[in-house]
Amino acid sequence: MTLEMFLITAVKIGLVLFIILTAVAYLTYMERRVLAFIQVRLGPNRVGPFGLLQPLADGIKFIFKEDVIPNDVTRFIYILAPITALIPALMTFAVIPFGDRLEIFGKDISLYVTGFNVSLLFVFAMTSLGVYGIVLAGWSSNSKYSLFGGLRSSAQMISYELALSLSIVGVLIQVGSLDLVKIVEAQSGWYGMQWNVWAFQPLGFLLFFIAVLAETNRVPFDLPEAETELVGGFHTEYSSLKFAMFFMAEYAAMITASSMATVLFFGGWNGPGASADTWWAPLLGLLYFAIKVFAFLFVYIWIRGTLPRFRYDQLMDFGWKLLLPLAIFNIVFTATWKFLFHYYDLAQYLPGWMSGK
Amino acid sequence: MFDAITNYFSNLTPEHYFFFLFAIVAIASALEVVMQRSPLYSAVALIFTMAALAANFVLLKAQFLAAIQIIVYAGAIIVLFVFVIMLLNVRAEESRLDRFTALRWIAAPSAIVLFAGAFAAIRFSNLDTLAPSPTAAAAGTTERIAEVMFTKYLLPFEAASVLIMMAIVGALVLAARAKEYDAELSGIENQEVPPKPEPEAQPEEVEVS
Amino acid sequence: MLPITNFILLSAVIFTIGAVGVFFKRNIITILLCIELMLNAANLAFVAFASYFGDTTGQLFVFIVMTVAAAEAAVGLGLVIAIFRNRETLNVDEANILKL
Amino acid sequence: MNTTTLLGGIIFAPLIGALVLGLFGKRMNERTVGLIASATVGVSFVLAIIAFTTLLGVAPEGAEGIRRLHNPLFPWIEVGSFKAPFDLVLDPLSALYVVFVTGVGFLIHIFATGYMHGEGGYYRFFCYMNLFMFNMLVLILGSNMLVMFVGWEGVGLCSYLLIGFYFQQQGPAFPNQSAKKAFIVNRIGDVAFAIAIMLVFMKAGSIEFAAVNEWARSLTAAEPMTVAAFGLGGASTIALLMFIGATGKSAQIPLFVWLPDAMAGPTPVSALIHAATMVTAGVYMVARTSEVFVKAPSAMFVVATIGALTALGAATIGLAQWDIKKVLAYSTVSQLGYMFLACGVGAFGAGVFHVVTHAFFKALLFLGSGSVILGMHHEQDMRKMGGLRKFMPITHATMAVGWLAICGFPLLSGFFSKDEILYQTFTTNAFANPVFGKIFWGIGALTAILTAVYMTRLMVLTFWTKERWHDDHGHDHGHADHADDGHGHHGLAKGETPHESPWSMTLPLIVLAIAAAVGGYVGVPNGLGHLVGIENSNMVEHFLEPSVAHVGSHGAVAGHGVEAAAPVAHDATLELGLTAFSILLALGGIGVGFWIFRKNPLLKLPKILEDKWRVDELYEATIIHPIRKLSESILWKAVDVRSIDGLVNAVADGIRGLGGTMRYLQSGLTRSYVAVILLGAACLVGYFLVQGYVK
Repeated sequence: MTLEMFLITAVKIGLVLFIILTAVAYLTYMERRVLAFIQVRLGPNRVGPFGLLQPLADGIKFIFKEDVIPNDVTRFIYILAPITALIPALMTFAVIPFGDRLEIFGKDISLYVTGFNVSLLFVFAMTSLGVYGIVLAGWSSNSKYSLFGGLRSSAQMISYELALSLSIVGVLIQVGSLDLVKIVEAQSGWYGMQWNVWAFQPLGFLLFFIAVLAETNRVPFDLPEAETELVGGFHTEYSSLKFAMFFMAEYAAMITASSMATVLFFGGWNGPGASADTWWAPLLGLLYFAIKVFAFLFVYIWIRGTLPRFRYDQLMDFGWKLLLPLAIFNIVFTATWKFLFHYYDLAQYLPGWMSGK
Repeated sequence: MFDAITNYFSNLTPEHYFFFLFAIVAIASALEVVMQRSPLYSAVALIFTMAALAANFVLLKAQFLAAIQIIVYAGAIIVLFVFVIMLLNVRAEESRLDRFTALRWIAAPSAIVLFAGAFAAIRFSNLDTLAPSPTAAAAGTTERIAEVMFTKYLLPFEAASVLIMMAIVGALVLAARAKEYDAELSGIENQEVPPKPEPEAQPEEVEVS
Repeated sequence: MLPITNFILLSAVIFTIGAVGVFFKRNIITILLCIELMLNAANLAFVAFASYFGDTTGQLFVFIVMTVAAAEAAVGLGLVIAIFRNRETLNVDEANILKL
Repeated sequence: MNTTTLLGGIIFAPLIGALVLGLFGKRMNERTVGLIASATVGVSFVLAIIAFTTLLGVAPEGAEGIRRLHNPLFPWIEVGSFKAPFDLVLDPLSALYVVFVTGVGFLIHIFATGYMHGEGGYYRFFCYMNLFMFNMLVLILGSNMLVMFVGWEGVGLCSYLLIGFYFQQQGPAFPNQSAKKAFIVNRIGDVAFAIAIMLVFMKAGSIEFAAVNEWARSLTAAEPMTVAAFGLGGASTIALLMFIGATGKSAQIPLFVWLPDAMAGPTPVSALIHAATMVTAGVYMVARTSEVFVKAPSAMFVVATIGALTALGAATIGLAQWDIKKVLAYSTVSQLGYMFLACGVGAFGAGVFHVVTHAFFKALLFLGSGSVILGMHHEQDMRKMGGLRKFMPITHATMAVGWLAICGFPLLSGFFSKDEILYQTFTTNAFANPVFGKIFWGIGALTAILTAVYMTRLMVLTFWTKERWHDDHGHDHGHADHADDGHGHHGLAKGETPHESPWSMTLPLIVLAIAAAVGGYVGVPNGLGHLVGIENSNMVEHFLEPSVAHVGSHGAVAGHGVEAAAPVAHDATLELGLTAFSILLALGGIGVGFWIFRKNPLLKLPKILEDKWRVDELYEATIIHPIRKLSESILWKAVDVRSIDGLVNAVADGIRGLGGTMRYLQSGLTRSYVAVILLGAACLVGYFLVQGYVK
């Protein structure tokens, strides 16, 4: 590892963190504005032009509020919890491929922090750690609302993590790699017809998206923080910067989920002209990636503005009795499909764009 | 003396530093697992042990297992523990008098003998001369593990899946039986089932304003 | 390059800590956690040997061990809940009658 | 080896049909069920035709010059040197079988859509039928004995399910009893077959048919033709064991008793399984491993003897039966005897050819009888039929073709195959003494006359004499004796007349009638062909030549197939003379049948014939009853209760006693257990350390 590589990586880490944190901040703004639009309100529009400086104001408020630590909390874990929530959420961005390789000053620089052959598993490992933040917060607060929020959260996340993992197995069978970069590269060509969502994982995508909604605790699966039932759920006792960390973790998780949906099902940075042999093509790819992620984030907010919350037993039934069997069916279906192609080589009878040859 | 130490440190590669870092984290958190009185602290400490071991797996070029280690152990098993701890709301170990102090006099020496034996076995072995295999990275890929798992070790794999199945059934039975036992403990099953009481007259609806 | 003894020694240390924990702790949950610790120590040894011999078999064993650990956690915690419901305690010394 | 994926398609099409019908059939209407069932078999048939034509274009390979298509599916069982891959192989023998099985099966499926109309469990019936087709095709196409065994057991299972299709009926001779009987009798044969497979693996080192035949060919000389040859564990023993398996599946003496009872199933089942396809599996197996049989003349003699006796015995029983399906059932047994006779004298090609022609005309006759039964509102007693020609013209015409074919009427299919068998039997030199061949020929000729007589009787009673539908006669035999098709009411009510069946039933009849009429022209005996100026007119045998062994009239005893493949001069005069004689036999038999039954249709024949030579009673007295007594008095009361239970109880008591003392170790204190474990571990480590130090 030369010093140069070290520096480049450090700059990339800094840049990604900066962009993500900014994106998180403006995601809150976007959520409030879009929700307001859906509910025929105005939303924040006073601070700066169109209220664009609102996130900044929120940030300043969070930092300077009094940091209250209740008396009966388990102190160490109480402080540890928000950190545990935020760090894994940010760490996932280490492997998400935002774009292709770019040539700057004669150097070949990849538009992602790092990539290795099991990067998809890394993302899953990190997201699976995210539950601890919530669980520990719920337990250490020594408050029944927090405890219930934490309990619900752990049960919900364990349940939906199965469906989540199984829903992407179809993609893995098709692509044959756990490397996110390879998964994106496998979806290039044929003007988007090679995106996994059409070819042939529509069910997988649907399951993935629903499971991801549950994993990020978003409406209609936001039971861990159901404010009408549990005051605020696991973060009832948190305030100031610690609360902000939970907030950031949740929104970072949303961006992660949207990025993963883009990478796994919607071709990542692929798009018209993004694979051209020009210097700006990777930047165009970056733009496509951003647009796709943005679209998913919009859908998130849209769903929040539209759907009511599940009941707890409905949530469990839905996860175990519908999503899981469907995900298994999807795997069997994909495996059979792949086997038939492999064994009988059905592909030779199909037009080229369908077989990907 | 001083030269020996500088020599030693100058021979160290980044791998050494990473190993020592993670080894210290692993041992410290493992000690923490044992020494904490509260099960939740133990569980949290265990997560750190797992993470440190996963890092060691990466040093050993077993990236797939490292990821699986985090997903399965940290992401599923320990979560289950934490969930149960929360469900039962266990705070700290009761500090009641230990009734079986005598047992310590057997176990403590045994543990020391155990470790001493293991240490001696490692010390007197010729493991030090074992050179790292050049194919280590190839042996740890997902493809290779899958290939071995679904061909040569298909039977153990199937046996493991049967084991998981039995565990599921066992856990279900335990959970379902709990009610029955409750009933048994409260002596309901030995009694005649009392006739259902006539539904009492509903109290008048109270006006809620 | 690191000699393999480093990893094996680390494994032995963690294993001993786990074994001691299984014996000295009285809380069933902690005991289960200590068992996980021992299993993990074994895993480390497996992976170390697999890596130094360039053989995948050791890694596969780790996989199986994880399966066993998962099964053990499921059944063990089911038992914990059952014991707690009937005994109101998690002390192993209290749970000394076969009949719950 | 030519690899293809066609064969997989052939077997899986009906399997998919069976799965779909089994899982979702309950919610489908009859049309859909019938369509799926017939279409999947139709697909198989088309694929079989394609595979057949592909096979013709394949270059012969190996020393034997066998054309083969190979379709490996998956490795199945591999233990040490024992390998049983789930592979499919198409060679001339299996190609012929596949084509006629799928073809006849397809027609019968279509027939059944009409016949089973309105029955409960319609989808269940077709699910079983498709499953049967799958298993039969696995049996035929399997490349090794174990895969064949899978199909073998599979068809047995489907046969059981279908015989017992009307399982709701209760009684001593009702479908579920018949089904059990078929299943159990077949098991006896299957055990022998399984032992044969093991023995083959021991001797030949492989259970692939190609390898087994290779091994048999490599045996230098045939084993001597003595009884002692069976005890040697060589070719004779293997051949005999396999033949026992075949007697079970193909209803030969002594295991033939299940087939007539199997008529309790619906008629299409009788046509498909118990006449055309499954029961010929035994012949198929013998032909498949013919090289082994060729090396075991004593086993060949047993095969020929059993075949001839079965043919004759069943024909005599068939003379006296009243139930139309029973007559056909005994006729089937008799014809199967013919096929085994052919195999026994070394004319495997002729035997297989007879299987094919028999499949056509017997399926036709059974379907025709089904049509009659349906037209008579589920009446099977011929005493209550008669004069049906007017009411069921198509059925009558097609059945007449089948009748003439089975009688061996000149220029119809049965004539060619039967004539070939008789000729080959007469001239065989498979046995040390040529007199045996002449004796077998005599039995065969007698059977041919009897066949013509009882088939004529069937036609006369059913179609030509005066109407007897409303006669009270014939009820004296009671209902229990006669398996009806699951309807409380059967027979025609007063004033009703029989009616012709719908097109879905008559169409298969017509197609089969054409096949039964002209199907024989692919195998015109060489002598006759020579007469009209065509050389080597026996195309079937020529086609099969590489894949079955040759002995008897074509070559020296135990001659290699290669040698036999060379053209052999025929004794044309002898062959034509025998042909003329068999024409005489057929016409004579038909004439006798007319002469006797025209005037006196309800003529009573000796009671012992009507009672099927009392074989069932004999088995009851000599085998079943003693076994039952033995089980009760010795196995149950002495062995089970006294010895086994006593032993088990003693063990239990001992353990209880031991546990009583040992339980004091179980303190229930988890940590004391842990301490003991830890101590044990420490001791182990210490032991190994000390041991290492000592070294």
